[in-house]
Amino acid sequence: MTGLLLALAITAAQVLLGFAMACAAWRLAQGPRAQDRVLGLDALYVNAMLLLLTFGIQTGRPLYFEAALVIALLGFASTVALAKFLMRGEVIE
Amino acid sequence: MSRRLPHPWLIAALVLLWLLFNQSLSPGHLLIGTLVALIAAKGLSALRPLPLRIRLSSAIPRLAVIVLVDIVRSNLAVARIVLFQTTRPRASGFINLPLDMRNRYGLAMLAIIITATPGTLWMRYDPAQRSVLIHVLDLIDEDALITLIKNRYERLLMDIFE
Amino acid sequence: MFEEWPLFILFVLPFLGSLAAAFLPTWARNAAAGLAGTIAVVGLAILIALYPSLSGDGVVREQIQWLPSLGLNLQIRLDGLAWLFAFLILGIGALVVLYARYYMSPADPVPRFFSFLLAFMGSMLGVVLSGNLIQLVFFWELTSLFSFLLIGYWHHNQSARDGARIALVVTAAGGVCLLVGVLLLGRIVGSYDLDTILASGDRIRANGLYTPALILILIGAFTKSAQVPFHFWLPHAMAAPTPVSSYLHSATMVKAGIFVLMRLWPVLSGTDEWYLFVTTTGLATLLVGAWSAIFQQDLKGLLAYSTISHLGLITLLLGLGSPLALVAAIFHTVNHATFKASLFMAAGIIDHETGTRDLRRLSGLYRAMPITATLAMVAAAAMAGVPLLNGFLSKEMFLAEALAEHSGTYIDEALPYLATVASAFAVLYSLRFIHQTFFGPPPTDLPRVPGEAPPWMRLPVEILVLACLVVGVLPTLTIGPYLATAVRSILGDQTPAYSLAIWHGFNRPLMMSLVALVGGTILYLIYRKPLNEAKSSPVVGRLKGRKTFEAVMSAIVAGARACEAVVGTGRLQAQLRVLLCIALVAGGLPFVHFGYSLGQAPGTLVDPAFAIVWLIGGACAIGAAWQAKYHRLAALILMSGSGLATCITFFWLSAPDLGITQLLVEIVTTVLLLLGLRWLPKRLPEMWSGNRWPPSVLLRRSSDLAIAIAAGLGMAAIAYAIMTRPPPDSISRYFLERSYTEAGGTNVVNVILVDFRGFDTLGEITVLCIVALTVFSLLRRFRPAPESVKAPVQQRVQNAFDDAHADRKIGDTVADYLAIPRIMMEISFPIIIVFAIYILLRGHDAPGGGFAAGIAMSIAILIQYMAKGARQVEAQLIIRPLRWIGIGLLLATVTGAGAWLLGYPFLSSYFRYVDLPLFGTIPVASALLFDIGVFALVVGATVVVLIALAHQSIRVPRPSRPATDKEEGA
Amino acid sequence: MEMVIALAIGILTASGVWLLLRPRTFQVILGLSFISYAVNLFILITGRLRTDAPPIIAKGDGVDASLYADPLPQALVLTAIVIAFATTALLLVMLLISRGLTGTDHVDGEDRDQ
Amino acid sequence: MIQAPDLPAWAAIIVGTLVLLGAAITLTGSVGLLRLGTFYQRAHAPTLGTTAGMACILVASALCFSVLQARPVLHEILIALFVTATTPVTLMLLARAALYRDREEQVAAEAAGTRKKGDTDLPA
Amino acid sequence: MSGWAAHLVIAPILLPLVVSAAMLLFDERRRKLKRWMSFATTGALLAIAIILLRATDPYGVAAAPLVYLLGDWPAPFGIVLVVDRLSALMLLLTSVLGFTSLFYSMARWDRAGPRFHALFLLLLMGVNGAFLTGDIFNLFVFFEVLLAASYGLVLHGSGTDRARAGLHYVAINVATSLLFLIGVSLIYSVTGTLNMADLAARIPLVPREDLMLLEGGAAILGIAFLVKAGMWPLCFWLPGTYAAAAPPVAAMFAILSKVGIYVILRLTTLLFGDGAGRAADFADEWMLFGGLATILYGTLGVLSSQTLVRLAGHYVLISTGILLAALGTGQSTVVAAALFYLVSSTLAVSAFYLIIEPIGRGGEDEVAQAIAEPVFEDEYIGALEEEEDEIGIAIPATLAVLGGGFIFCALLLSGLPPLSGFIAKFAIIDGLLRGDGAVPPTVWALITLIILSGLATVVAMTRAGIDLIWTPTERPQLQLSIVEAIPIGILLALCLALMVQAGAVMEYIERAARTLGDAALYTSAALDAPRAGDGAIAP
Repeated sequence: MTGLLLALAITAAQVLLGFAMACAAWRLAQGPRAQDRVLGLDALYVNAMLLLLTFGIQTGRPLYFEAALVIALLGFASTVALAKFLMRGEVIE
Repeated sequence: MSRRLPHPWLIAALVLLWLLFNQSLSPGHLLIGTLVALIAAKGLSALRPLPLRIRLSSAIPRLAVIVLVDIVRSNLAVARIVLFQTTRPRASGFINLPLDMRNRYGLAMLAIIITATPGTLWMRYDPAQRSVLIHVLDLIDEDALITLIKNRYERLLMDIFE
Repeated sequence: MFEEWPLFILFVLPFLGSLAAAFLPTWARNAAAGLAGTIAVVGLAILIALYPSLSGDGVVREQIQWLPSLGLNLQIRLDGLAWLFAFLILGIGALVVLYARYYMSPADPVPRFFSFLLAFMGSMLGVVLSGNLIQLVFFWELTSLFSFLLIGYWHHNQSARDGARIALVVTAAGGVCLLVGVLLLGRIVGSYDLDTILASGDRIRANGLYTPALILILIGAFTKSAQVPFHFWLPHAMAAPTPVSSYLHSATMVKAGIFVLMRLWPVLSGTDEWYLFVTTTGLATLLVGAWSAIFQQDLKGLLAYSTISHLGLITLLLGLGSPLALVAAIFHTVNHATFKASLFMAAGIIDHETGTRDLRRLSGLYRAMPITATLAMVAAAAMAGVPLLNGFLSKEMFLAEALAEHSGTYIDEALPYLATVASAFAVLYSLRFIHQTFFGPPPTDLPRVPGEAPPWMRLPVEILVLACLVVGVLPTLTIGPYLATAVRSILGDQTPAYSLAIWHGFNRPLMMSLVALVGGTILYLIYRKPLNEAKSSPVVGRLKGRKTFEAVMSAIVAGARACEAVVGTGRLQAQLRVLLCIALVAGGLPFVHFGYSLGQAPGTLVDPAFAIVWLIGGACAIGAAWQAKYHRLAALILMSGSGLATCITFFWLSAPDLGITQLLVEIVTTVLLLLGLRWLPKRLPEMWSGNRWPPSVLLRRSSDLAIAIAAGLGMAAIAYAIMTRPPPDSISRYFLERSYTEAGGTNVVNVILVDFRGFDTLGEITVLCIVALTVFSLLRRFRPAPESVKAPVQQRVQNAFDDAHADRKIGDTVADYLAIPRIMMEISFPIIIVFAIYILLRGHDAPGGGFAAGIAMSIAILIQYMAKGARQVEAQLIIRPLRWIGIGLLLATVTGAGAWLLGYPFLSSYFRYVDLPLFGTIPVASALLFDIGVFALVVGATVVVLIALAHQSIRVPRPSRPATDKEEGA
Repeated sequence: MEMVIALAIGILTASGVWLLLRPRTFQVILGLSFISYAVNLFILITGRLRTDAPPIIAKGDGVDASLYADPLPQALVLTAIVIAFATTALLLVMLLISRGLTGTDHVDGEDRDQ
Repeated sequence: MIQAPDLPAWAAIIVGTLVLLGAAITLTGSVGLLRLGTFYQRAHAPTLGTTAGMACILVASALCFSVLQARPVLHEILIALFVTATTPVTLMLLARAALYRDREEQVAAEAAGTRKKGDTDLPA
Repeated sequence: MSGWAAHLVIAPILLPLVVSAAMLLFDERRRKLKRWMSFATTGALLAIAIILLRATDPYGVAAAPLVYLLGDWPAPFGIVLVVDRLSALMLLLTSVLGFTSLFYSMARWDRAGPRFHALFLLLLMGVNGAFLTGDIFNLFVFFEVLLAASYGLVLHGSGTDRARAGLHYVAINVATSLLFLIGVSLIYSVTGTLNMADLAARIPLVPREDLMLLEGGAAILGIAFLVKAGMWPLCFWLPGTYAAAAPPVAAMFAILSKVGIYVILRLTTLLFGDGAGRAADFADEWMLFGGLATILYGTLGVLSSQTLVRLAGHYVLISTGILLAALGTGQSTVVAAALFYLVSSTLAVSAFYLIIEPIGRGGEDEVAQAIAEPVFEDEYIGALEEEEDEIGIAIPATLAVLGGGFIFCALLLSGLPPLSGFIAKFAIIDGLLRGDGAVPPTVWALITLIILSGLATVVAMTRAGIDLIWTPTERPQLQLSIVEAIPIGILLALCLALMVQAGAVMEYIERAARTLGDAALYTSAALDAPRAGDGAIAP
């Protein structure tokens, strides 16, 4: 019984995170300025990371943790590059 | 910071990192972890980072608790703003925060704290004027906020890093 | 055996001589001429020595194995006809060599001339001595080639170049037709062997392919022997040095066509088609050539057209199809060769001595060069058909044949009259040639003062003219037996009775000859003056072969260009459109044919979160497609959105390795594209506002949209069809079952990558290595567009801001900007290194591996570059990425090759469980070393690519030179 | 679920193809990236849909292959990802060079049409 | 894909609650991304996800795996550390860039005389 | 073949790989060393190819292909390399072109940009791999290797034309590679295997309802190969790209389109050989009509080409068209002839690309400028100057040599006697006409087109040759160095040798065609190859 409840809760959480991603994606697609899009992308990455964590809980496999770790540790690189591009016109000076 | 063992703190942290990655405390991993940490530390020292001194004091746990509490509080505050304040334009705005702290690591820590706390956003640090520009989502009392940050965070951070 | 070796020597000697002459120094003209002459004389001697074995129906053969599987061997076959032609080729060749020795200027590179001449001689011999039709065509084309080189020998003259080109194109085209014709004969008979083909005449004539084969062979023969309407190349070939003309256009090149007609006469003749095509062509050529010759002002031009006319005569005779006509044709071929060769040589002497060949300027040369004049007159008389000369004899035979009944068509009716008219023309132009040149008032205003030619130069003419006389007077004693052998070799038992006597009585042919002689003389007397004014021959002159040829050629080229523009494109978009359409059609047809069907595999339930993820991914994809033109950055960010959705799918579909790798690649790709974005131009505002696109644009876009949708639907449909089917029995079962037991890894994907299919990985990292090298070397010479050379506008604004404030230095803004983030980015460096090593080492057992680790490592470096700028990082970190690449590649390869030492194939992994004191039992696999190689290479390659790009902004471009400006302006 | 993935592949392909046919080099490069996403997914699903069955086996003998997702397509995709990354980098540099030398970012190196 | 790990009831309830809570907080933050008016306001929103939202889910995950593997699984703390350390970097850089871009736009608008009265002044 | 010799099969791939990897460890200054390294490598490759050729063709024995199990995993699970007579022949051809092109490049082209030798060797590696591999996905990988190297080499020497053409080349080939992947994965989705021999065994067992996927995959795969081979209308990139490439590179590229042909030949005979029914006929029809269209297009292109390099590119199309159409007629009598033509035309085109450059050279020299004129200040140019004129003695009678070479090429390309081009075309037409039944109209069309294309080549080559060589101009004296002359001479001499030794060569090629036609031989050799050990070394 609790197993089913847990399953439902996780699924519901995934749906919520999915909506969160959708919000971020909306910002990403809509703009209006480039910085909004970058912000959207950053949020999208974070939400995706959380989604992957819930996958991990759901399956009981630690594999998804690695994926989340990658996003957490390295995901900021692309956002940094984008921000720097906006500020300086190029990524590496 | 001897030549033989640069950044002992760092190496210890990296070994810990390795062990956490591998979720193991086996002596083998300890060995490999040390090796890896040495390599990584060598990489860092090639970048010639600023020297880091951390004063171990009670400031660290205090700061941690304060920050945690503040984060939870401001989470709630921001959630409320997002969910319930629909139409009224919020009184958000910029404040200029003069700082006494000069240590870069301290500043970085402060930046993390301020940014990680929902509702405040670290925007620009001006070393010449020694001030930082902060955007605040729900700006009610500018001076109160400045004193709050200076008292609650900056002082503790200065304890730790300077 | 005795008879065969000489034949082979005869066959190869000219080619060897040609090769030898080609290597003689330019000044060695005596040596070259001597060599050529010796070869011709030796060949002649061999030929004469072989003659006895031809008596009766004798044929000498020699065969050398060459390409037996295709029925092609080097078959040398000497029979009477071949002997006669070979005699002409070698005999006149020897004389031409002698003549050329004195004719050619010492300033010319004469050895080359003789080299070509010898090669040509060899090719001609090859044609006549071929015992195999393909071989015949082979040498036939060689004659075209060498005649091209000979005609174009003075290639500094425009006319020589044009003449050579026309001759080559026409004769080579004809040769190709001949080849196809011969191939058809080969298909009918089943062999290309001449004897076999000659024996299957009836079979060939009865076959449905006979007519096409006949037409093709005739085209070949006619182009070579300058028959109407292909005759125009011959006059233009007169730009060649005169020895060439006298050789090629009297005895050899043009006679090759005649030779083929004679050779295949037993097989092809005797049908209505043969009669119709050959007779008509011959007749037309006879008349057109004679008529045109009358109006020529150039000595060699006159001779050229007369040659055409005589070739027409021979063709006509061959076309009549009767054995007697064949005899006449062979006889006339020999006669024509002798008198025409001598006439060309005489014309050459005149040209040589006076400096001009213009009939209008020449006059009264008899006084200056009496011997030459006499010789020329005798030869011209032979050409005109004056009795007691060889030309008369064969012409009488021709006239007799013209009178005989052949087919009962109108051609038969008209032939006697037309033959007489043509003969009269021949008299007319011969007379004009002689009279204008040698008689009349002394010449004035010639480029040179004329005198008698050196005796050695005259000698060949003398010999030939003597031959004309002797044959003319004593035909049966001289040419008779040889002619008989030649005729017998073609006709065999059907050889008719004929007589070579000078006097056959006062019969109709003689009457016709007399009419022609008298008529021609009278005509000359009447029209002497107006002929000198003629610019071109009336009526026929309108048919300007050369102009038509050039027009046809340029029409072909223009047509080709136009067609190419229609069926081809140089534009990338069009090419991609075509590619996609074809792929769609090709991929779609099987579905149309077999019907689209779904499988019965049970489906999986829709996961709502996953559906939302793809809602986002799809929206991002469409958004990116929409935005990419004007909002590149937006499109790039949107692409990352889709990429993220793809990564999540990988995780969700049980492919964690892929997910991690794709995530990392995603990050690097984004940075990479951003690095490139800096060098792209600012987007211009949209040209067509709103929805009012021009129709062409609308059409293009809607067709692109249709292709895109079709491709999308197609892929979706195929993917769906696959997913609904149960999986086949795949080889991957093996991998799963052996992965741990035989390769020591639990992450099967990684084991496949580094062990089962490690070779793929080796190739893949090689690709990465190549790309890195390419990028590195390309960017070494990167020349940015002028407007991108300056720093980006942001930097200029910010630097200006710093400059404007007294308390700031330039660069302070960026320093402040990065001051705090830099701390965190620096700290991340060792952490990411640890992480990279972690995923490298555990790759064999869990998701990760060399590639992912390498990318992670390069991201660590990349972050430092972003935090500090290239200069500062490179002052601190010494990264030699190319060396990393090399070491990585070597490590991977050497690990693979290590298996050789144990006698195993490349990449066999060494793997063992080892007990180590601190670690317990762990698997030690050589695959790990391989993976480390991959890691090193990936780090190196990624860093090279990123850093090479990043370096572009810190390089200082040179001021561009004026030349480059021009280049860019164009 | 199959339908979702099929549609995802379809949309990625369609967007990619549309971009591939555009006249600007940057669009082409994005288009190729999109198509390679689609192709990577496509290769993956040739091993059929398997959720929660990553091909990471337990140590020891007696592996039941039916419990795991097909590892081979995954390995192929990994190779394909690497190669796609490499070619993207190369194409990018190529387009920069072309842009620098011809002065335009049109795929044909000259602005024939807008 | 309805499935769940086999957890004891107490753990299941805690994990389920935490996961739901975390997801809800994250969603709230992302909704903020949609609803807030200016870029600077929106920049605050995702921090909900990177702090409380993430924390809840990480705790849930740690608990879940600790129970499953019957030993303390702590490596989730790494994610928390990394995210906390890297999010400020991106936000700082991005916010500063936005500030610059907005300033430039404002300058341009002032030059063109199209600047509206209501716009707030940005710090120099 | 046993012991160490057994590993020779993989040497054509590994040797260039290792040498080029080693070259990366030296920097640009060690140019002379790199030169010798790559020269020795190409020489060694030539020797290996000859040994392999002999090994696959023992006297009087119906030789099974040599099989090399990579990683000692049995087929169809691991990757196998398979050398039969055809692949050995292609290897030899590649090595010859590699040797001569590299030789030629040492005149000066290897200095026109950095890292030439490494890229060149890696190109050889890719081509050799494509000829050797017996695994369809591994084939993809080697295609990528050779393509990646060719991308770099196309732009070697830089310049606007190269950039423009290179961009098209890359874009189209990247798109094609994606098609390749789709095709491979479709085939895998139905058969569950990637090994070519295993595919041949499994394809007859594919249920009818899956045939749409299989054939769709095969068709898409075919398109990918046809793009590489250059079939109309997928070929528009080819002339421009080859024209833009530096001469030694273009000369090496002559083999690239033949890789496409080779793969098509290999896969159609293996997978869709006898008994495959509809699919085979279907493929044949596409190839036949596509080939005819390609010949036609190439002919138009040859006629309308303004420059010799473009002419050569269009000639490549003609040769592709002839090969495709000849193979597409499905007549077994023509396969050997087509292979002979493949060899001859490849050598000829390669020689032609090499000779075009010295003929057209003169006046403004873009490359020389590129060498002398670095774009950026920070470029290192020292190495380029130190050994100027080290090799490259001009040879006398340049005009005669060039003219002679040009004529040789013209004869080869147009298929006129006395060189191998004639034999090749004759053999094809003869093979086409050899059948017993009535000759179908398509075959007549093919014969006509072969003839017409030859004529068009004559016309165009005559025009161009006369203009370039015979017409006096103001430009400086033509120059040709020994280093340039020798490779051209080697290639032309080989064509001459092909003619003189046509019998022996043809016999070999016929044996190669027979082994090619015997799919069962290939399949059993590949699938039953013994492993070196009983599994990996046991623990």
